[in-house]
Amino acid sequence: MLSIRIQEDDFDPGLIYNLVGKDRKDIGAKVAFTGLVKDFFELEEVTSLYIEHYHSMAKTQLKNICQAALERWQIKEIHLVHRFGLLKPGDNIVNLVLASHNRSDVFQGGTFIMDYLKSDAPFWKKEFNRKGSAWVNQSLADIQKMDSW
Amino acid sequence: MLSIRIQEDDFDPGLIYNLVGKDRKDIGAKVAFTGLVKDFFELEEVTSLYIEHYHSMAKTQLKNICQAALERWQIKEIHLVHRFGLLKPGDNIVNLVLASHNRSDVFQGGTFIMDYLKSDAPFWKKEFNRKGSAWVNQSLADIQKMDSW
Amino acid sequence: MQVYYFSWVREKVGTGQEEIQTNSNTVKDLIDELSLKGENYTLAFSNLEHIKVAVDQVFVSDFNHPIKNAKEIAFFPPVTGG
Amino acid sequence: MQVYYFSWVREKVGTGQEEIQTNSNTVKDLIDELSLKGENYTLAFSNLEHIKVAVDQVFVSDFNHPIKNAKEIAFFPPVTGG
Repeated sequence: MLSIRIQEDDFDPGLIYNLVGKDRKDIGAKVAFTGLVKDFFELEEVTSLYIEHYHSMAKTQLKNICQAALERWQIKEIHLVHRFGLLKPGDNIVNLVLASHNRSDVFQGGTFIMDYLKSDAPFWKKEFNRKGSAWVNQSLADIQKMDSW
Repeated sequence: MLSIRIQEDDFDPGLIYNLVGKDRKDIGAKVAFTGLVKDFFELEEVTSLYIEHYHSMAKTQLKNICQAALERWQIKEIHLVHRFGLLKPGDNIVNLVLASHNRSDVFQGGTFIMDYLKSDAPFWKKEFNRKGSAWVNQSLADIQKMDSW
Repeated sequence: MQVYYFSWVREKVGTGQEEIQTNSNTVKDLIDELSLKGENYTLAFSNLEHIKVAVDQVFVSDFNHPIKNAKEIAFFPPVTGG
Repeated sequence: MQVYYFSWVREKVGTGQEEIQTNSNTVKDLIDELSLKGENYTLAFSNLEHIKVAVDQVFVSDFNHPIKNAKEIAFFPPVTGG
């Protein structure tokens, strides 16, 4: 099962985590990943983070990335949510839950999806603090992580 | 922050996930892993799973494994719970939550802790079905995963 | 065709989306054509090393990629979501 | 010293824990001594390839490891938790 949502509204990572695979008896391993707004990154003392996105392409790309993971590993369920709009430090940005027979499939599948999402999904972050604002730059480390697959 | 519990009682993975790092503004990434009882493994149509453990040594070993992860990666919080006793398919066995600045630290740290736990923490599983029972054998794959670190 | 701009490319151009009638054959031709429209475009496309392109929502790494029959072209910096 | 048995080693020996007075110098000596106590012990220790040992809660891979002054020794098969 593959569920992908792109939304402005918040979500509840714990609630999603508990719902994935509920009542199934063939799930031996689940992994959740949540990306959150930090109060520092390119700027210090970040007061808010704006996430812009290219909606139609983002939906296609997230689906492609998840499909690639489903083909590569034994994964029973993938639930992915990515937010856009104006967020604050501590807010949820992205949430991924995978369920499978085995732990290595969910750990590897989860790492793979997040690595590709960071380099292939059209979302952009702009940080704001009291002094001004700055678009976040793509990190070389993120490109290398994707290329390592 | 390091929290390790070994208990017979159930726990709520979603609740734990939401509590870890709550009210912090320096957490950019969280990962949860949950291991659950499947209704098949060594046996078919498993009706229950008994988990035996060597309590004092298990506590020490889990602590050592988590400390090694804290030294190797930038991890702000580790919350680990492992159950023992008689469980049923669908029940939670083990739960791990990590929080950090970065996603690669939580994914790698989580994989590392689970790989070592599988080979170094004194817990043993016995499966029961209508026909009988069988102790679960350690898999070669699990030994290789630990050795790969 | 519809042309989209995101992130600081959008900010420099001054709009996020516009309808363009063009005879350009490739991405590069379109960029040259847009750059003539005004200083905001010239500035936005001044360093193509920092510009990613998607033709009909698919990443295109070669700026000589044809755009005939394309319905939408998007210009933006490397992505930073997640 | 306290001797612990877990999983199928416990089931074969027939007890999970016992107090042993011993003059054995090494893990191997203790296994030989225990094996003389009865068929249940002989059976439990019949194939040492499948037996792991912890001396005072630390894994010991060498069966010649000394056990003088040890407070607890545990015998069990490879672990399968998680």
